[in-house]
Amino acid sequence: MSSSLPDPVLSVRDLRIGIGAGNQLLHGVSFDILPGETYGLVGESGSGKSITGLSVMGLLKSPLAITGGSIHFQGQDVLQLGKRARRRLRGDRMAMVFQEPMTALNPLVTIGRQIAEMFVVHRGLGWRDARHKAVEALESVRVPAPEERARAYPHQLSGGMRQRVMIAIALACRPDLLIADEPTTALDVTVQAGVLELIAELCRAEGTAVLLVSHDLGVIANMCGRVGVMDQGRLVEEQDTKALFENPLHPYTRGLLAARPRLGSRTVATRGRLTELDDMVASDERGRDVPTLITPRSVAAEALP
Amino acid sequence: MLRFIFRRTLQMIPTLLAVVLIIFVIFSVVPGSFISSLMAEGRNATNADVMAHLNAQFGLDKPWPVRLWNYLWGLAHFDLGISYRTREAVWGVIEPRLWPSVKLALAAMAFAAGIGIPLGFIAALKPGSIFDTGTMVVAVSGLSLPEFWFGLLLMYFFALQLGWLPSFGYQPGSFRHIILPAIALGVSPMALLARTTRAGVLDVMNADFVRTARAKGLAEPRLIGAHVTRNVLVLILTTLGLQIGSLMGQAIVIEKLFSWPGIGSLLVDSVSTRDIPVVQGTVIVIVLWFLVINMLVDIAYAVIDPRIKVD
Amino acid sequence: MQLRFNFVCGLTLVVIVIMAAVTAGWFAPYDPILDADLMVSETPPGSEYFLGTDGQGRDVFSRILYGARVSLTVGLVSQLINSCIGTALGVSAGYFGGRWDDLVNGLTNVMLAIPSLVFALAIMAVLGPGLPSLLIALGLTNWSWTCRIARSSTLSLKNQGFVQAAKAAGFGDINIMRTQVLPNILGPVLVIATLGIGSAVLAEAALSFLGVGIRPPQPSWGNMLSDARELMRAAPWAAVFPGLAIFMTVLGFNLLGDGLRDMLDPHMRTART
Amino acid sequence: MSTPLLEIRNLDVHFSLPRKTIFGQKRILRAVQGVNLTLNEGECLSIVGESGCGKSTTALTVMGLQEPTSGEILFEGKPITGADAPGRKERARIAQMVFQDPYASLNPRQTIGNMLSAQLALHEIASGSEANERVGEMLVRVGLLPDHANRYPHEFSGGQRQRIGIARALMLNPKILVLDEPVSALDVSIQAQIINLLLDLQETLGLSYIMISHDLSVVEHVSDRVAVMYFGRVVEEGDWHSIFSRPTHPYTRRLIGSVPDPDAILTGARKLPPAAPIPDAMRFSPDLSRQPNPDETPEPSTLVAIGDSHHVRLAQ
Amino acid sequence: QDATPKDGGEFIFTAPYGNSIMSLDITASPHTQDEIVAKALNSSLYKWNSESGQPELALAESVEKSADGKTYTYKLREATFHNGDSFDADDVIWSYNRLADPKKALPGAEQMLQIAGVAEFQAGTADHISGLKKIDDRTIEITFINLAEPGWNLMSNFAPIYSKDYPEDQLASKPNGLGPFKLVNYTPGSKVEFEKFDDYYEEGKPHLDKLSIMLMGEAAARDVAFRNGEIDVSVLGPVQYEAYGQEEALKDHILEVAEVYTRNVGFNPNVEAFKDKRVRQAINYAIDKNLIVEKLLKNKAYPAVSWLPVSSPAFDQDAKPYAYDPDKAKELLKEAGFETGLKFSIIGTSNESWGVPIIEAIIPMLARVGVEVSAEPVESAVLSDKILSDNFEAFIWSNSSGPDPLKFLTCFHSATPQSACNYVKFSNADFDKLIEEAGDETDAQKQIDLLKQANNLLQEEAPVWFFNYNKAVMAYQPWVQGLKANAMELAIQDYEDIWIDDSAPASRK
Ligand SMILES: Nc1ncnc2c1ncn2[C@@H]1O[C@H](COP(=O)(O)OP(=O)(O)OP(=O)(O)O)[C@@H](O)[C@H]1O
Ligand SMILES: Nc1ncnc2c1ncn2[C@@H]1O[C@H](COP(=O)(O)OP(=O)(O)OP(=O)(O)O)[C@@H](O)[C@H]1O
Ligand SMILES: [Mg+2]
Ligand SMILES: [Mg+2]
Repeated sequence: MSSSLPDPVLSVRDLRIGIGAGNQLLHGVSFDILPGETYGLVGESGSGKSITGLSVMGLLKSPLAITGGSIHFQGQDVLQLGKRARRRLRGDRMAMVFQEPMTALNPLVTIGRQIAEMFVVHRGLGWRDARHKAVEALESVRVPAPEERARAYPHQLSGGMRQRVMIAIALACRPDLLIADEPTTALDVTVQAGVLELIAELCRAEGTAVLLVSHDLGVIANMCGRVGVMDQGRLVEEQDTKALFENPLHPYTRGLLAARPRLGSRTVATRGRLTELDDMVASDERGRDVPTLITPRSVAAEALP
Repeated sequence: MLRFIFRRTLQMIPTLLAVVLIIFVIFSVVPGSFISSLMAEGRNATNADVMAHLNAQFGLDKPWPVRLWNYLWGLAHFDLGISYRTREAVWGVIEPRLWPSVKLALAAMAFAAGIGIPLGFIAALKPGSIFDTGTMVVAVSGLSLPEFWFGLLLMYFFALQLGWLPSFGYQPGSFRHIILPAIALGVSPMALLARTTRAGVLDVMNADFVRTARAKGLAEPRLIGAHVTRNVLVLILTTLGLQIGSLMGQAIVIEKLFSWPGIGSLLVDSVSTRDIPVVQGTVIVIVLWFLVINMLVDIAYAVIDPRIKVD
Repeated sequence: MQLRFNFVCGLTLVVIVIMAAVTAGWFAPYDPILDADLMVSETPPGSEYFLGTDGQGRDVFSRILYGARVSLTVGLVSQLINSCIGTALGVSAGYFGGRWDDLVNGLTNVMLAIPSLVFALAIMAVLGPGLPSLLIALGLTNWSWTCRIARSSTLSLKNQGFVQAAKAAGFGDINIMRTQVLPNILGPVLVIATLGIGSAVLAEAALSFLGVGIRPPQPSWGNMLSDARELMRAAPWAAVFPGLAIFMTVLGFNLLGDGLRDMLDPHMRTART
Repeated sequence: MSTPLLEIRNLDVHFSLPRKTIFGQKRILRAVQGVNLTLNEGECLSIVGESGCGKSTTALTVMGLQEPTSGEILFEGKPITGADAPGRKERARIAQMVFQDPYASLNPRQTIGNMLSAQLALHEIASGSEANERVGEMLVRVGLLPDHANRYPHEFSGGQRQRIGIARALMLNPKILVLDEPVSALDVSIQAQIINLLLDLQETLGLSYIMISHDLSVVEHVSDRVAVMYFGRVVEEGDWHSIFSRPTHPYTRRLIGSVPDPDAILTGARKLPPAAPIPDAMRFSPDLSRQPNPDETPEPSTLVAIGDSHHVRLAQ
Repeated sequence: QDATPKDGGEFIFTAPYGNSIMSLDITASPHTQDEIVAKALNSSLYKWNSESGQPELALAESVEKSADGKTYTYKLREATFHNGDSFDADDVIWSYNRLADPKKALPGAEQMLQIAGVAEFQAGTADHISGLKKIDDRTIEITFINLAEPGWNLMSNFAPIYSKDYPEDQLASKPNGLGPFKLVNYTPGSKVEFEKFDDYYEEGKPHLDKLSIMLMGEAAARDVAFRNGEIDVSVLGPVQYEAYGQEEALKDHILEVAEVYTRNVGFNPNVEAFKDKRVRQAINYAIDKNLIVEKLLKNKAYPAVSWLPVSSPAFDQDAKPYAYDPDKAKELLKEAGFETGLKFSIIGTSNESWGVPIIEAIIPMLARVGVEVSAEPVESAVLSDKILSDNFEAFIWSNSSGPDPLKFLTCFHSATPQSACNYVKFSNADFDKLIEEAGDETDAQKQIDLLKQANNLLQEEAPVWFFNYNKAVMAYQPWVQGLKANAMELAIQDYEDIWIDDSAPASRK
């Protein structure tokens, strides 16, 4: 490992989210994302993945509120920023793609305009120029016939296409951080593969860091260098992807890996039971941190002589 | 487009037929007749023999199936019949009232939309707050004041106390004359619109694409202007259409109060004098207006909402 | 579920009005009909007559209390009839679709298009004046909104798994409508009903204005208002107080409706702690 | 060969689409076109395919919840569609369905117990305390507690709801269980529970399943036979092993190839098994690279056997 | 004030009754609202002189009566119709033939019945009215069937003279008459605008350049408009009557007149109790009508003594009304056997002066003598329908009762059918005899005496509760001159005599 480990794009420390004081949903989550890195966040439904992503963007809706911790984006404590400054970051420096491509786009506005809006708002372009840029953006997410498509309304596109449009919007201003919250869960497997590939490719090209939220271990394995596993509001484990799959440390992670039927694992002779999570993880173990949390910093520190 | 209008126009026929039938049935059991209404003033100016002749002249001595058939037959030839009261063609009685009525309905709606929609927006942006409730109280007070009283209060205040506006009357080109009746007529749709808008905005603000717009870094005014408003409009449009559509027939009390030459007052007058052909004709006109407005609303949907699906 | 401010306000107002109606007999200092003394007509509010007297020399306060009975009965019962008709037609139309749906839809359009006041007027003329006719007249003419809502809710419900499952389990259509669809559209229907109560109270006033409402001298807020319309200057209290009563009631039911809407709105419901 | 439990013959289901614009022409969507499928006793038949290819429509037609446009469905050799179809009640004993979305498939205003015992009462199987007893048994069978009968749906988690859905489907002892994406809305951890439950039930009750899914790893795990649907038609069909070991139709291959499988990714490149050879002078159809168009009639093609109980759709 | 009329200016009048105008062709409609308009457009052979209380010649310069008193020879005036046609004897004949034509069924037909030959014409046995004879263009001879003064009928606004050459189907939309004003614009339901007709037959009239009639049925709206100076005349309701009378600025410009309407509650003798005169009298005693008139009508009415109104020539100044005497009422009821248990309902419209509010006021009064009354509000069309079809227990109504006393007392003759005007089916031999004698009496004073007796007998018999005679009240702007206290109907004014003086605001000059 190199000693000149770059400064993280995003550094979340001890993030706590709750409804009021009494009801904590996130109990101190910490992680870093390095420039150009794709960081995965997996976990069961309701474990707090989405609200983590939303809080980075500053899109938490009342009654949810950040109750503690800090979020540093490119060294800047975004929680201390004013509303306006925060808004300027959004869409420009950090962007987000949501799960549901069906409803995430305004049904009454052409997609061209929805993309162009990014350039108008963040780059101060006129609508005309912005439109040209929007067509380029569409082209870059491999939408065929972008000129024509720009005039289409969301309902005229398939789910995969719409998700591409979402990605075009998110990446329009070449952000430094892309938060993708289950970007492909609503899509077909065949379509999903294409979309994921696209995200990976574009971000690699621009050096964009990605926070990929998913509960699909396959997707995570496909995309990410490092993975954090969330369970019941805590980050219970963090490892390099490969290491995680080979040597899951936390019982919950182990359970998760075991519960999934794997393609090609069935033989003609056997059809065994799948491992259920409850068999693997005692309920009092759920949501607890493992004693040693492996972070890139500590990896870096270990690597030093 | 033309084909759509054609289809919708054809679809109006059964509705109109139902309306004619309903009115016919109701008024064949309603007590009191055109004849008795002529004698209602107690002036003894009418004579029973003459009235019997009248009955015959209007075919009222025939059995009801014949009358209904005659009416429908006339209707098929775009003939609304002869008014019992004026003995003119019904269309001639209705026609001069049409434009003032349309004007009043549109003006009332303009007022209702102009006040109600912003009010609804304001209330929805901070739902549940005292401010929201306050706005709704204002809106609802419009809804709970009998329009007669509201009209009178307006007259007293704006015409008599302030002397700003004429208190009554209709002048074809005059904007000033339409203001007070339009407000009086518009309060209740205004309240309704405020409420619909509030609900609509609340719905839209919860939509996923609004979150997307926020993630795009849009400032609140742009967010509302570019993304919320249009979508809310789709929701509001139905209410708006229904209101404009039914306003024409609802302006009864207001038209009377402000001496406005509209369809509504013609309708009650015809009901109270049992001038059935005019009642029929007026109701047909009102229903047609309603249907046409609804058709226009559907077209507007198609313009605003590219997803439009009818049927 | 968190109680909303408007819901609480609405509920309070409605409860006050209902209490007034129920306890009118105990609290009203005068008989609303027979304690009419023309000698004291148009007396301003004071110690003798708490809210003054009307043109006939009757105690406005007592009449408002008794009037609450009529106005509430009109509001509640006619709206109940409306809700029943509207729900029955709307649910069946949405559920069965096809011809029946077309028919109900057409009828709904007709009812929306024909001015309901004229309809009510005609029905009143047929049935003669009085409370029962009023209830029928208002009950038969305002169901179209309920019907529309019930229909569209049913349309969205009928393809949901649980309705399909009930069909698959062999349940009859009537049974499904009753046990699966109806309980799930009760919310919106209820909200419309609370709003409709307010408009029924007003419709009664409008009919009184046209002289075919409740049978006078029985007091209702509507006929109190229309009786007092010439007294706007001479005895404003005779109009202002019944007007205020209508306002409070309509406001109450509207706020209640709004509050119910908010509380039934799933997005708002996440606000619970 | 004995008569199969269920036979779908030449099933066509068409929908009339809303006009493209309000001024436009009426359009017809051929959701299901000429589907032939058989289900044998005790077997699990899976239907896979991309979203909108007609899987659910086929399932609903089997359930009698959707009228077929043409074609027929036979149960134990007797038609259950068309003119002399059995009544709703009778049909309920033949097949039951578990719906895709566990949240929408339970009436939020009815307790679980009421829902289940109403079915028993309707079919005059049991009533009163006997019914309650049976409901309790059924709940236990699907891994819940008898006490749960008094709860409303919102008091259950997604996995529990899906169990309730299964309990409801089993209540009337149907011969066939139609499972429309039974696990796709569920978490990985809960998926395992449900799949295990289904396998157990198949063993203990001898049920036959028609399962719809697009998750191929699940399909592989539970099915006996697999039918791949594409754009309203069956394009490949065969026993599970042939399909997964020799996926032949390009669409099937693409489907299997796109499943993100951690092991495959981590252990290196994915090896898609080779396709079976297809007869000369035949080719695949339709063109997979473009959006299917509901307005046009596809070119004629037939299912051709390419192995033991392995068919693939080919055109001349 | 200078009493010589000044020409020019605009006058804004109001038509104060609820309904819209029905038709600009007055012959098609029997409504007061339409007469208000017709009065500007049309002239009849006679017109009503409200000062003398008698009909006088209008379109005729002079008349000669034949020896038998049945044939009148009229010398017609020079006059021009609005469309420029000149007026001659043929127009009269054509107009009267048209009115009497049974196929047309015009309400004005009633005014023609007195002309000889109308009966045959209506029966279809004659193709024209034999009693109408043209002598020359300017002279016409009319024969009547009886001795009654023809002016009463021929002055009617419902019997105007139309031009024979004018297309009949245009009368409603483009009226053409001999009246002082020409139609400029008609906005149905809102207003009618006229301009001066320069060729009006009366020299130097009309004075006004423009006349507008606003249709304003709501008293409260008229009140605002009048105070705001938007209208020149407002017919007042009771409340405004009281208020205007107390306001310095308004009280000097109020015109009141005793109109010829009698408001009453009619008892249907089908109700057993009402067959007993004592019950009917008891009700008259039990109600304090003075109090009602004072409190509810704000004195905008004259408590009724009997049927004929105060302005009637046969009104008996010495007659006393029923006193308010509940004890007497109780006594009478007891005698009649209705000490308790008398119960009936009164149908009425929502009219404030003779409708449901009055019933509301008498309910507690009658309750005090043990009579239970309920109110049954109905629309006016239903009211007349129910009365004419004998479907009521009691009604409250306002009926014409003048100016011709004989005509209106004849209503109570037992031979008059209920559907004509004997609504309470009054039948009394003594009364019939008095009326018959009065009809045959040629001496005016003796006739009046007989009618007085009949009128007093009617009060004694009390077929109705005599409530009040209408007092019509009109407030006018100070610049309006020439309004007349028309007892027939205050809202029907001779527009040609009205003028605007110098104090008028600029907008009216
Ligand atoms: N608006 C809200 N009000 C109250 N609780 C909320 C709200 N939004 C989320 N939560 C709670 O916060 C927790 C974390 O939610 P989050 O959406 O982050 O889960 P997730 O890991 O993204 O799950 P999924 O995979 O289902 O998207 C959950 O327990 C959820 O119930
Ligand atoms: N009632 C209906 N009316 C019109 N079109 C319908 C109807 N039901 C289904 N469709 C259409 O028929 C086609 C097949 O639908 P179906 O639900 O069977 O697909 P599916 O394979 O189950 O898809 P998914 O995986 O998304 O559930 C789709 O294009 C769908 O839009
Ligand atoms: Mg999430
Ligand atoms: Mg499906």
